[in-house]
Amino acid sequence: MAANILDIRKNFPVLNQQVNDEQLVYLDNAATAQRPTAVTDSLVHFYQTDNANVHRGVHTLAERATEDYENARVKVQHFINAAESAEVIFTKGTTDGLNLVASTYGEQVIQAGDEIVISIMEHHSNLIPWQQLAIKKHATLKYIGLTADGELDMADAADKITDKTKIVAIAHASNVLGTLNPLADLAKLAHQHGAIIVGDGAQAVPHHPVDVQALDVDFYAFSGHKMMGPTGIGALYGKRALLEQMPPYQFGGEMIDFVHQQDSTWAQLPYKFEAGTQNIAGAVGLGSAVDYLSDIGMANVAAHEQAIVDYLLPKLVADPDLAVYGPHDPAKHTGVIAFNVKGIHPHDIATALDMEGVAVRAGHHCAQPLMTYLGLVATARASFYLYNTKQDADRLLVALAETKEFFNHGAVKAE
Amino acid sequence: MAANILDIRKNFPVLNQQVNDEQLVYLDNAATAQRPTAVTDSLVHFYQTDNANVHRGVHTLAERATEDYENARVKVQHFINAAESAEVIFTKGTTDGLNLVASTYGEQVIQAGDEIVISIMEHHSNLIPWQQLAIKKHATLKYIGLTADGELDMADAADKITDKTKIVAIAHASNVLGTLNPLADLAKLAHQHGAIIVGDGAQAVPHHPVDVQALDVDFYAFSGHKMMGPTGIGALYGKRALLEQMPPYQFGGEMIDFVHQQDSTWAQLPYKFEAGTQNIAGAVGLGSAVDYLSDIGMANVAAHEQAIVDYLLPKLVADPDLAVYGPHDPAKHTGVIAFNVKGIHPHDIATALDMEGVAVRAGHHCAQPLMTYLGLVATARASFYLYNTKQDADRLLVALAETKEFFNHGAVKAE
Amino acid sequence: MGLSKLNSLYREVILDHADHPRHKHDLATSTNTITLKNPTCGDVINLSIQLDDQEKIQDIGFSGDGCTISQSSASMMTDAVMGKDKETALRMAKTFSDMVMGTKHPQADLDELGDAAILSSIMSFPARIKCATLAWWALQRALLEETPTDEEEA
Amino acid sequence: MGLSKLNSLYREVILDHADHPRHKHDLATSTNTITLKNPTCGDVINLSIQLDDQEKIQDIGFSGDGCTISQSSASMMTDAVMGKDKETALRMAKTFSDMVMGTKHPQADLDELGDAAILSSIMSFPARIKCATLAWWALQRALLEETPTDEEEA
Ligand SMILES: Cc1ncc(COP(=O)(O)O)c(C=O)c1O
Ligand SMILES: Cc1ncc(COP(=O)(O)O)c(C=O)c1O
Repeated sequence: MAANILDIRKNFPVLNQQVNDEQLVYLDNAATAQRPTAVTDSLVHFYQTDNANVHRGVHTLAERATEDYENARVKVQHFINAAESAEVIFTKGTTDGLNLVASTYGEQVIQAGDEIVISIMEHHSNLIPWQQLAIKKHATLKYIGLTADGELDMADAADKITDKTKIVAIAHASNVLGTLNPLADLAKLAHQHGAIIVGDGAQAVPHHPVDVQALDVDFYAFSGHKMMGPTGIGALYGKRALLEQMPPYQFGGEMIDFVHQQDSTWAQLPYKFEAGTQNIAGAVGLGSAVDYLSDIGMANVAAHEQAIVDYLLPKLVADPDLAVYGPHDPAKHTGVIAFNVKGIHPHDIATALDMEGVAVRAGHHCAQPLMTYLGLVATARASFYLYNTKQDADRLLVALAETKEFFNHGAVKAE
Repeated sequence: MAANILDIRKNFPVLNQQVNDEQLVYLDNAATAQRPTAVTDSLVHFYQTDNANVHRGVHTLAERATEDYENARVKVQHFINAAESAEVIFTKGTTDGLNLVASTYGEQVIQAGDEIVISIMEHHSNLIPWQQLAIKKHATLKYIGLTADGELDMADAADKITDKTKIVAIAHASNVLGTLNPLADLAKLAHQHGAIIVGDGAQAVPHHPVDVQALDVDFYAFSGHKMMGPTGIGALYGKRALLEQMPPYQFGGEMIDFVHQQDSTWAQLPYKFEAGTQNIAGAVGLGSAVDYLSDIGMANVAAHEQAIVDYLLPKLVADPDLAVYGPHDPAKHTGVIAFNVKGIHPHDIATALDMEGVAVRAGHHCAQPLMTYLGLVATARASFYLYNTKQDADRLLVALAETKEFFNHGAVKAE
Repeated sequence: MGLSKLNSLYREVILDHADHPRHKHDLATSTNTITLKNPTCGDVINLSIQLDDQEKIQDIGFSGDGCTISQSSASMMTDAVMGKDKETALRMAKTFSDMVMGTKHPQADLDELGDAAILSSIMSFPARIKCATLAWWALQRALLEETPTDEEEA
Repeated sequence: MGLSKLNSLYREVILDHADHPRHKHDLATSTNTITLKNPTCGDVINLSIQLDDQEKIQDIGFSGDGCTISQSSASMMTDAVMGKDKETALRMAKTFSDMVMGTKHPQADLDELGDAAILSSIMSFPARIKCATLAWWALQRALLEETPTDEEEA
C-alpha cells in the first residue's frame, strides 16, 4: 500500500490543486470523499454510450442501460455480502435509506408505548427519523450513552434494549468520535428482545470491510458519495423477509405491477422501493467506486488509514492545548478525529487551517445531541481516506501549531 | 435553428453510434433525454475541482461547492421564472417531488370526504401518490376524462372540480397523448374552488418555455434527466406560503436548526426539504443543462420539435394500418407520438424498429389507467427532442414500413 | 439491413405458431386453471389443464392476448406438454426458464421441449424474455395449484 | 505562507474586540432583550437593551459564546449603537447586513458603523458571514420586539 500511494493519488485530480496558495490537504472525508477518475470516467462513458431509461425498454440502449444498472446492484451486493441483489435498494443516500425504513417498517410496527433505541452519538439522519416517528406514535425514544473514553456503553445498551424495544438504530462508525461500534453484538441483543436492528453504515462502508450477513443487521444504509461514488446515490440493504412485508415508500413509475383507477399493486423486490426514474448513472458510478475500492481491497484501505491514525492520534492527544474526542487509543479510533484547541473556536480553527490549504470541518457535525452530551457546541474534525498520507497528517500538525501561534499573539504582532 | 442542427448533434456523442449495424435514431426522449457534453463536462469539472459537501463547510472547496450548488438553484429558478430561489427544492426527480407534496401538504390538508382531482392521462407518478393518499384519508379520487380527439376535457374538469376539491394534480404535457394541457386555466378553476394545483412538468419543462408564476401553479415538479441534465436530480417548485406551512418530508442532516434528544426544529426554505447530502453534482449538471437549453432558447426548442411533428404526424395519421393516439392536428400535438400498427403487437414493433437502429418505447408508458380508458394494453411511442431531425422521422417511417412488411409476410419468405 | 436480423428471433416456426396457435381454445372441463398477466406489457394468458387420474395432461388450452413471442410460446408450450405427466411438465418448465436465462441443460432436456426449444434465441433480446416465459410460468403455477395474487388475476 | 492571509480577516481591531469585548455584561434593567442561537455552529448571544423615553439606546450589554468573529462583532455592534436612537440603530443593522452581502452603501453609512465596518472583510469568507451578522440580527429583532421562535431561544 504505502508503496503505491502516489499512484493512488494520481487517480484523484482534485487533490492536485493549490488552495490559498498552498497544496490542498483534503481532510474532510467524513463529509464527502473525492472521486477517482475511474468513477467520473464511468459516468461519462455511460452518458456517451448507453444512456437510456432502464427496465421496460425494448431498444438496445435501454437494454444496455438496464444491464449497467443491474450490474451495479450486483457489485454493491457483493461488496457488503448481501444474500441476493434484490435485497439491495438504490437510494439517494444514507438519509434517504434511513427515512425509508422509518416511514415504512417503522410506521408499520411501532405502536404507542413501544421503544425505539438509538445512541447518543447518532448523526441527525439516524436520529430525527426515529425521534419524529416516536413522537407521532407515542412511542419512547431511548438513547444509549457513552463510556468514559468515548465508546458506546454496551452495559447501557443491555439496559436500554428491552422486550418493549421494536427497533434499534445505531451508527456502525461514528462521524465524530471515530469509534467503530460492535454492531454484531448489538444485533444479537436486539434480536434476543425481538427487535430489529438498523445499521447506519455511512462512515463504515467506505473505510472497512462490511458483511451484512455476518453482522446480522436487518437494515443497513450507506451513501455513495462518502465511498468515492457520485452524489445522489446510496444503497439500503434489507432482509428479504422484512422488505417483502413492508409497504412501498414512494409511489410512481416502475414500482407497480397493476394500476387501476382506485387501487394498485406493487412490483417485486427491489423495484417496489424504487419509484420513478432512479439515479441510473449514479448507480453505475457507485458500481465503479465499488470496483475501485475492491481492487485495492477494503482491508488495505482500513490498514492504510489505521497507520495514519497510529501516527497522528498520539501526537494530538499529547498536545496539552488540544482536547481530542472519542477513544485515545489509536487501535480503537478510526480516521475520523474530532478535537478542539484551547481558547480557539473551531470555526476559527477551520478558517485558519484552510488558509494553510488544510480542509477540515468545524461545527456540530449533524450530531447536536452528542455535542450537548459532551458539553460542547462544536468541534473541529479532520477525517482521512485512502489517498491521504502521513505528510498530510504532518501538514495538519504544522498548521495547527501556526494557528495556535496566530491566535495567541502572532496576528497582533504581525500587523 | 435548422441551420445549426448538425452543430447541435455534435454536442451529443451518444447519438454518433451504430445500433444493430444501423446509425442510431434515438426516439425515446420522453423516457429520458441524452446529455450534451456541456453537462458531462460540468460533472467532471465539479468533481475534479470543487467537490466537497455543501453548507456549513468553512474550507475553500466547501465554499466553492456551496456556491456551485446554489448557483444551480438560481439557474433553475430563472428557467421556470420562480419568484425566488428558496421556492426551488432539489429533488431526485418528478416522482420524488410529487411524493413530497402528497406526503406533506397532502397529508396535512386532506381529510375524509375531501376530493382530489387528477386526469385519466396521468403518469403513475402523478396518480398513485394521490390514489394512496385518498385511500388512507378516505377521500375521493376523481378523474377528468378526455374529449373525442384525445385532449383533456375541460368541460369535465369544470364538473369534477368542486368546492370539496382540495388538490388538483395534472400533467402539464402528457407522456402518451402528446397534449399540452391548459394548466393556467385549470389553476384558475382550482383556485376558484379553494383548491391548490400541482403541475407535473416532467414532459413540459424540457420542451416548452414554462413560467410558474404565469401558470399560477402552487406546486410544479420536473426531472433533470428528461431535460438533458443528469439522472437523480430534479426540482420541485412551491409557493413560499405553502412550503412554509408544510412539515418536512425527510429528516436528517442539513434540514434542521436545533436538534434535542426528544424534539427538533426545522431550517428555513429551501433547506427544510433537503435532508441529507443532496445530489450536488447532479444539481450542478442540471444547472448546466439549463444553460444549454437557455442558450438555444426554449421557444426555438419548441419550434424545432413542432416542425418535426408538422412533418411526421400527418403521414402517420394517413397510414390506414396505424392508430395514432391523442389529437391528430399537429398544432395540438407535442413531439410525443404514441401509436399502434394493426395486427402487430407494440413490443414486436419496438423490437423490429430497434433492428433498424430506431429506438422507440413500447408498453403502457406508466399510464395503465389511460390504457384501460382507451381500451388498449400497450402502444409504441416515438418521442422527439432538439437533436432529432426530419431525417430521423423519415427513418422511422421507412422502418415502420419494413416492419409491417416483415410481419405480414416478409420474414417467412426470407427464410 | 437491420430487419434481416429479426429472422433470428422471429423464426418461421415461431411466426407460424403465432399465426396459427395450437390449443387456443377453452376446455369443456378442467382440473387446473390460471390467469396470469405480464405487468410490463399487459399481456394476458388464461390456461386450462385437464389432468387425468395419473396426473397426466389429458387436455390443455389457452386464451389471451399478447405479442408474437408470448402467443407463439403459449402455443409451443401447450404442444410440448400435451400428454405428459405433471412431473415431466414441471421439469420442462424448469428447463425452459433455465434455457432462456442462459443456464446450460443436457441436449435431451432441450429436445423434450420440441418446437419451444427454438425460443432460446430470445436470450439475445433480454427485454423480451418475459414474453417467452409467461406461458411456462402459468403452466407451472397451474400445476402446482398456486393461486395468483389478486393483482395478477385479470 | 497561508496564515498571513488570516490577517485580512482577523484584523488587529477584530482580535482586540474579541479578546477585550466591550459591553459584555448584564444590564440591571432593560426594555428589550433577546437570545439568539446560530444553528450552524451553536453560537449564542443574549442581548439586553435599555431604551429611554425617546427610544434612544441608553445602555446595551451582551453575553454568550462564540467564535472570534461573532464575539468581536457583538462587541463592535454594541459600541456602535450605544447612544443611538432606535431608528438609527435599525438603519445601521441594515447597512451592516447589506455590507457583508456585498451590496454597496454610501461611505457615510459605513462610517456610522465605526469599527464594525472593518468586518466587510468577511465577504471573502462566505462561510463566516453568519458569525458576523448574528449580533446585528439580534439587535434588529430585539428593537423590533420580535420574539424568537422557541427554537432560537437558548
Ligand atoms: C408525465 C410524467 N410524469 C412523471 C414522470 C416521472 O418522472 P421521473 O421518472 O423522472 O420521476 C414522467 C416520466 O416518465 C412523465 O412522463
Ligand atoms: C454517521 C452518518 N450517518 C448518516 C449520514 C448522512 O449521510 P448522507 O448525508 O449522505 O445522507 C452521515 C453523513 O454525514 C454520517 O456521517
